[in-house]
Amino acid sequence: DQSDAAAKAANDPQSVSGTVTWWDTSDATNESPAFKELVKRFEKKYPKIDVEYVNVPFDGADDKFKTAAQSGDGAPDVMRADVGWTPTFAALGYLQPLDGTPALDGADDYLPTPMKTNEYQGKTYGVPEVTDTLSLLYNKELFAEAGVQEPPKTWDEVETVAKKIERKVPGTTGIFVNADSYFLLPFVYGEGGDVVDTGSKRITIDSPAMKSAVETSKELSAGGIGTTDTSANKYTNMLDGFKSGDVAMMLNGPWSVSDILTGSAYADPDNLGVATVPGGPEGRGGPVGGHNLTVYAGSPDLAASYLFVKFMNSPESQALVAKENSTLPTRESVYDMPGVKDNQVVSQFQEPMESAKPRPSAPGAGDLYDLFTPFYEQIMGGQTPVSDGLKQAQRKAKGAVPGFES
Amino acid sequence: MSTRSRKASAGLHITLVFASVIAVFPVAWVALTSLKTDRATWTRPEKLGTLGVSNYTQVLGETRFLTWFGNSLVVAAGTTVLGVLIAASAGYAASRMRFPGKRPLMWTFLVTQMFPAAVLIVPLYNVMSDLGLLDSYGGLILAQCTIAVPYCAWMLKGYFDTIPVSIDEAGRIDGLSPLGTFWRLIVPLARPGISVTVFYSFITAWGEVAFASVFMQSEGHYTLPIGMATFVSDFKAEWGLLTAGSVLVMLPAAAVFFLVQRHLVAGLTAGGVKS
Amino acid sequence: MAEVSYRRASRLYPGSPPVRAVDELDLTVADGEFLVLVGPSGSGKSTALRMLAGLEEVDEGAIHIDDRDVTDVPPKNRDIAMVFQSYALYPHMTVAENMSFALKLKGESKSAIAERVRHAADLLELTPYLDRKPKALSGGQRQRVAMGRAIVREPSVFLMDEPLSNLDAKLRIETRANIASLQDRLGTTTIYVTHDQVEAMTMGHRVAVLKDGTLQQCDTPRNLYERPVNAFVAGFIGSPAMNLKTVAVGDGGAHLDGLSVPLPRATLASSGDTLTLGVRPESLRLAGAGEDGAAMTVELVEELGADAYVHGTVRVGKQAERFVVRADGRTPPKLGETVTVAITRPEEVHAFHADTGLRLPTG
Amino acid sequence: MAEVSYRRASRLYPGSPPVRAVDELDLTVADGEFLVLVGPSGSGKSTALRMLAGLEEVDEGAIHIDDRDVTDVPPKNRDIAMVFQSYALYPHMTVAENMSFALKLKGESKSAIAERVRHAADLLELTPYLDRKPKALSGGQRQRVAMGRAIVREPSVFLMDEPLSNLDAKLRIETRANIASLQDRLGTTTIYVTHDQVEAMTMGHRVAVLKDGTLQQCDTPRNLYERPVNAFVAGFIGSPAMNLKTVAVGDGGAHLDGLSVPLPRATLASSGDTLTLGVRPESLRLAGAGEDGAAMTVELVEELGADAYVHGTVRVGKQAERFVVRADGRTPPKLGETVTVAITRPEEVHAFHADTGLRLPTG
Amino acid sequence: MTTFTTRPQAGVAPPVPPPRRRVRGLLTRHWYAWAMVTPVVVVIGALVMFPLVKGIYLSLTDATEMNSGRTIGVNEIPATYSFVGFDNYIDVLSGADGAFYSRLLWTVQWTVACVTLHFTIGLGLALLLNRAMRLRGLYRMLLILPWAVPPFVAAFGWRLILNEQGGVANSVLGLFGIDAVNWLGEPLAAKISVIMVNVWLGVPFMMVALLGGLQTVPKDLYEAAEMDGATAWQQFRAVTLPGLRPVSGTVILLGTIWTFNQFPVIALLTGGGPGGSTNILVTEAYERAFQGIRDYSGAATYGALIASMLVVFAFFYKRWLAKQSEEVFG
Ligand SMILES: Nc1ncnc2c1ncn2[C@@H]1O[C@H](COP(=O)(O)OP(=O)(O)OP(=O)(O)O)[C@@H](O)[C@H]1O
Ligand SMILES: Nc1ncnc2c1ncn2[C@@H]1O[C@H](COP(=O)(O)OP(=O)(O)OP(=O)(O)O)[C@@H](O)[C@H]1O
Ligand SMILES: [Mg+2]
Ligand SMILES: [Mg+2]
Repeated sequence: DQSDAAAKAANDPQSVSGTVTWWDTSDATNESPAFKELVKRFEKKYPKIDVEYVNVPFDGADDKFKTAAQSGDGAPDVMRADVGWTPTFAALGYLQPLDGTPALDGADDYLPTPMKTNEYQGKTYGVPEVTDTLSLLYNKELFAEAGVQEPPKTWDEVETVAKKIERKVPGTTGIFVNADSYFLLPFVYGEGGDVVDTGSKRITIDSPAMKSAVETSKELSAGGIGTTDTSANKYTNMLDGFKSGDVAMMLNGPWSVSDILTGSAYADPDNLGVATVPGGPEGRGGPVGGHNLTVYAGSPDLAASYLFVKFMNSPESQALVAKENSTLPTRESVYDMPGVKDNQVVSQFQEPMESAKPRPSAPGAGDLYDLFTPFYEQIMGGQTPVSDGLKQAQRKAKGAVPGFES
Repeated sequence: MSTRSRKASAGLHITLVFASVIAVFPVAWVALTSLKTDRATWTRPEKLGTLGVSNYTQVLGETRFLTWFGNSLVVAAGTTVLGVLIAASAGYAASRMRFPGKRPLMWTFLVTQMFPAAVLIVPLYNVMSDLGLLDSYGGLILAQCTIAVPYCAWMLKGYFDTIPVSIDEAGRIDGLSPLGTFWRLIVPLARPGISVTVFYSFITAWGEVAFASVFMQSEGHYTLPIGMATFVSDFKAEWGLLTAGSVLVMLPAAAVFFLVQRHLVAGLTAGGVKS
Repeated sequence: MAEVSYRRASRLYPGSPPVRAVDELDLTVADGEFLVLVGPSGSGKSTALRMLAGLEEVDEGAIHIDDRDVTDVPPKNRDIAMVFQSYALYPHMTVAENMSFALKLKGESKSAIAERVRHAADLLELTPYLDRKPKALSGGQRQRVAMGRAIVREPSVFLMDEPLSNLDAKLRIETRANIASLQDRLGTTTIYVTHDQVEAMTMGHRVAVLKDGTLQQCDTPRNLYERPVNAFVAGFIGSPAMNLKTVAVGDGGAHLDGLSVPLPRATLASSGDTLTLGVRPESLRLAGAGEDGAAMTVELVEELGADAYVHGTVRVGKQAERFVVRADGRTPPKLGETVTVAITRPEEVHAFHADTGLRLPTG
Repeated sequence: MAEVSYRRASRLYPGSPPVRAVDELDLTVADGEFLVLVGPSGSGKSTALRMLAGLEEVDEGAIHIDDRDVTDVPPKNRDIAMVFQSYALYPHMTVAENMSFALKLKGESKSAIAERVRHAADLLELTPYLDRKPKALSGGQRQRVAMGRAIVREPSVFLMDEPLSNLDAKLRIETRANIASLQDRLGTTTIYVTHDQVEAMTMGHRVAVLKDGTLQQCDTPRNLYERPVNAFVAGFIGSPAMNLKTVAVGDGGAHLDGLSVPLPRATLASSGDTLTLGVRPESLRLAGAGEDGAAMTVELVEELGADAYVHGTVRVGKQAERFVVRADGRTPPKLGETVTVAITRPEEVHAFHADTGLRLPTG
Repeated sequence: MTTFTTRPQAGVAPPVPPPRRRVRGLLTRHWYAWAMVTPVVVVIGALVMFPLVKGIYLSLTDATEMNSGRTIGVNEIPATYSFVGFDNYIDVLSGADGAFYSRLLWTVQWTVACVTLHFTIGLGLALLLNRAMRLRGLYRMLLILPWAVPPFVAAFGWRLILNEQGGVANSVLGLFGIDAVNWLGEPLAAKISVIMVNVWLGVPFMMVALLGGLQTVPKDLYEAAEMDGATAWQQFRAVTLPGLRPVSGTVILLGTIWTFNQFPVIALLTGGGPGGSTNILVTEAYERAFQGIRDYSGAATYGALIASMLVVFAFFYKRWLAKQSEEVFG
């Protein structure tokens, strides 16, 4: 019986024994070493607990987890879940509420926005492990060449800046608009909208806010200002363009920085400018991303799992990860710790992070992006008028978010 | 018999060279990429950057590539042996015997191929879990067999159909049981067909992703495609590792083909019967 | 070793209508007997053999070997060796392997196998080819391998489906003699299909004649030749075939141009206005000038060395009937010549009912 | 339509050592001639045919059709029809389709094709099977389809490889006659392989005898029978085979138990101490009591109806030699009996050189 | 020993064994065949049949991940979905849920194009490789290579090659003065691209399967056809094609089925894009099965629809084939 697992873990952690299987979805080559190091430390600290570390490819990990979770056989004890997956997992009953367990120790230290992605129907189902958000990344050198001092703060300014750059530095692209709907979110937030309205329980792809957001992004992808790409290579192409200095601005997250710095235009890392995403009439902000640590509700070793989560997300552990991987920690206190504070990526993204918007905690909402992307591509590719595309997407989304009408 | 004219021969070779180039080019491109040690040049066809084998040393030295490779080998070989064996015996029965249930069986093979795997995977997972086959070689081999066997059975039936029945009959008169006939006469005579199905089963199991990714849960049991998928994270692909791994992945497949293609020989049944 | 009996066994090949390839065959082959099966092409000989071998289903009736109902016994448990009409060699095995295969399966010792294969190869003049695959053999060599495969076995029943048809005369005669003496020595019950009249007449203890799947007659060669039960058998046995002509019945006998054949009263009574008269070419001769006989215009002379067969037409009633007459090979008549044909021995004339074809007594 | 000639053509099958299946064959078949090719199994008959058809490479020499060197001409441009020894029917086509295939390729009109197929099917008694696939036919029926496929074509050369070997005697004789008359009517140059002595002797304008790939003799049937160039041909032609015995040469002739054969001086001179004497069974007879002759112990009697062949041993010098004698079929001797064998016509005795086997003059 | 026997006349039939009716159990008669298929039946039956039947059942319900039964550790959450009859099918077939018919059209185009190209190119290469010539082994190895490449690797390779900017394909076109094509970003070009890549991937399989089939065509039939005056093409028609039929019938049938459901290649190469233009029917089943709250019934409905279309196709195809030759399907 595990009903007292929380108490046991809290009161007598050293007596807890068991095996914790952890599915880590981080980048196996670049990020996982830090986590493996933490696992080693955890096992040292709790000799009776074994950790089975499994690196699961991020792509498809949610399916793998859901399939295993529903059968009661083969699911891990602890799962590193994307912030978009967490509410879905929770709604399906796969996750153990962590309220009142050691896993939530020091919960008030977490940044509120990432933390919010763990809440579902009043309970907390995970703790944020790392976070990120979209920001405006720009090439300082090109800005200087075009005589632009400040990164733009609104989409209108983006347009002006981009035009100027394209004119002043022939052959460059002002801004690369990624035709992926996740990258549309800053535009949407700028219009004060979102893909769902949790208040009225409605999917709002066809809302006026979405419409003007899409129109804005489409405008920015026009010749003379910027470009877009609707192929499957869109992300890579955006990044490549930016890395080589052909593209002056793009929206991207902290995960891209290490890659960008290998680019020819960023031999001097200082050339990379990071700013909060530009805003629209209703404000500024990018979507919050990142990953949470969650505990499988069917875990036979809940106590050990709580302790594991607690350990992995302790300020020291987060600091280590942030330092090693240049990812953004989720505990406020960690930002001030040595090695984190002076990490360039962390500090560059701290400001955008502050204005990041939480994603709606409705199960299924996280997948509306995938659903909408094809329509967004059609619109950006000029095959479908904006309002038609939105209407079709809205229709398609019927039933995608349980309890929400479309 | 007139020898082929010079012109026809040249045409033949030109066609084959052209086809070979198309077949090889993308592979060669991947291989070239695997040798590029310069990240910036991976997506720049015109730039070579510096070439080297560091990607390979990294794949082999710093990842669990060899473990995955071993797993894939076990699973692919297991699938090939088990799949071809049971498919061949079913194909033989279907080709040579009349029995109630034959048509439904052949249809079932078809129908199993018609259903999108996505629909089947959750119930299949539950069946595997009930049988205690999750995260085991045996389970994955069985699952892969469900892909390989229907095709192999159909194909082998087709190949067996081309072997004169009177050769079986001679064997039965000489004292062979139906199984003996199958083993000692049909299998040797159907070598071209069996080679094809062996290769098919091997390659299919070798590159299969959907089942392997769901059924194999511990990293030590990953097959190559799954292991290599960890090189690709959400927003960043380790092209160097991926391509180097790919080249390494192709080698055993090519080796298997090299081994079995010798059996793609003509005229095995010539001289046996007059008709 | 084994007595074999077909008990009203039939085989119907599916089709519309189904082909009754073998129709209620009722035939017992005694232990150690050498039975020759003959019949026109497509009469069901191979099918009958294959039924006995267990390769063809028995749709009606049963087949027994030594009083054991083997109708549903698989071939390998029947201890039968068979020479297939289509050879059915194992293409992937050498000649030696083809021949030794059955013995290997029986678990005979290596040396015994080698010895028996060597011996069979000797008998069949296959020794130089033992290491070849079937596809590098000539037609006749393949057929001999098929034969060799059967004779190494020493089974309780031999089934041979035209095993010598592709061999040259010399080899055929030798092999025929070898088979006969082998069968004699081993006492193996044998059913032997052949189209060769000589083989049929010389090899078999009895000869069974099939037609359209039904057994016509099964008797010793001599009886078959001398007392065919019906016109079909009469015409089928003997080469060239018996001259069979439907003739009008007159007083006291049948009449045919210048020839008249006296017939018993009973025969005359049971036949109608006409009956079928049969005379073998060798029972006819070219008569000298002035002798009695039918006038025949020579149309074709087949010279065979010692003999010649003279084909020609004789006026029978209002129509011209073809006849074959055996003549001396050294003095054949010329084409177009008119010769006189006489019956050598009147007692060798056969009579058959014109409609049923059944034999009628001739005296 | 076409004259065919082999010009020292050879075919070597690869192997170690290579098999010289056809060895420097030099043979011309006149336009419209019907040439029968005979020889022991494996002597290269099929290979020779296949070379002419263009299916087998000509490793040495050349092949001409009508003075045109066709050695490298593909089969389809040679206007040759062939009956394969192995039939090679198209398994997926019905009998009718098998037969009409070549005509369709030639672009003949539908009605012409139907007419010719119908006619061929009639000739070969295949009409009831026109809609069947080969696999549902008996062996003989398949062979007839193979035959039919060739004869509908009316090509300039016919090649037939044992086309009748699986037919019953009656059908064979009919078909034989049909082929002969067809060939006669069309005047198509024909090469015909057979193992049937009767076919060889009756059908061919000339008969060519092959042995181990080399041509032994090519002549009219009668000459072949009466004046074989060597002991091989003598033994090969005629059934049962000629009695060939190597005997000691005495003064004035050869001696053999109670028989003595006078021989010309030249012959005696050119042979050594021994020569090979040949007497056909039909040149021997069972002599009455008191007549001169050799004493023979009867070992086997083959009864064929009209005739019987009596096999037995005669003491020749110190050893027993087997002899075959033709006797009357109605009064055959008994097994074990001792009979006296006499030569019917002394002029029919042949002599051959004991070593080279070449013919020596006898009179 | 019997005396000769003629066929008994009616009425005077001698005593014969009573007409045996085959009352043996089916088991004794067919146990061998059944024994030989048992392993397959067990594997397929246990692993596929149950899921398949379950899938068909689910398509008649409104099951989703939310209302299906789940076992979570020791807790069983019972299923709460209900039977809805053919509602799901009506939804889809009425076109109400969006792109069913347009996607069906593209799926058919895709399938026909791919299978046709697979077969013709595969057969062509197999015929070439079936001839005796120098370097045959090498050609075989090279031509087979695409098959040895795991699809995900191949797709990434092709994505590099087909990229609009910096892709080799466009660089090569540039050499010939042809404008760059947006291979993956423009709907029509993307359709051509996925077909091209799928053909590249699939031809070797066809080639090898047909090469295997070619080995079984008896050589003497070619000889007979040559004697009959058939040109190379006519021999191909009259001998090769019918001889290949047992094999080609199967590969075309299975190839069609596979291609119809060949989502992975598309997913890996274009992700179904741009704008969903390369998505085939089965994508829908995947999306429903894997996106968000899994829609089991919706996925199963699509699965069942796809399967039933393929069953219909297979039925007619087999009938057509059977008409061509009875040998193929016994
Ligand atoms: N592919 C081959 N490789 C080697 N030897 C062969 C091959 N085909 C035939 N032979 C040999 O060549 C010789 C001549 O064969 P061929 O088929 O011409 O004989 P044949 O006179 O037709 O005999 P048969 O009367 O038995 O049909 C035979 O000894 C045979 O064994
Ligand atoms: N598979 C089949 N389907 C339908 N009919 C068949 C089949 N096999 C044989 N037959 C028919 O059955 C009859 C008997 O065939 P069988 O092979 O026994 O003849 P056979 O006496 O051996 O003739 P042959 O001397 O020509 O070999 C033939 O008329 C043949 O056409
Ligand atoms: Mg037969
Ligand atoms: Mg031959």
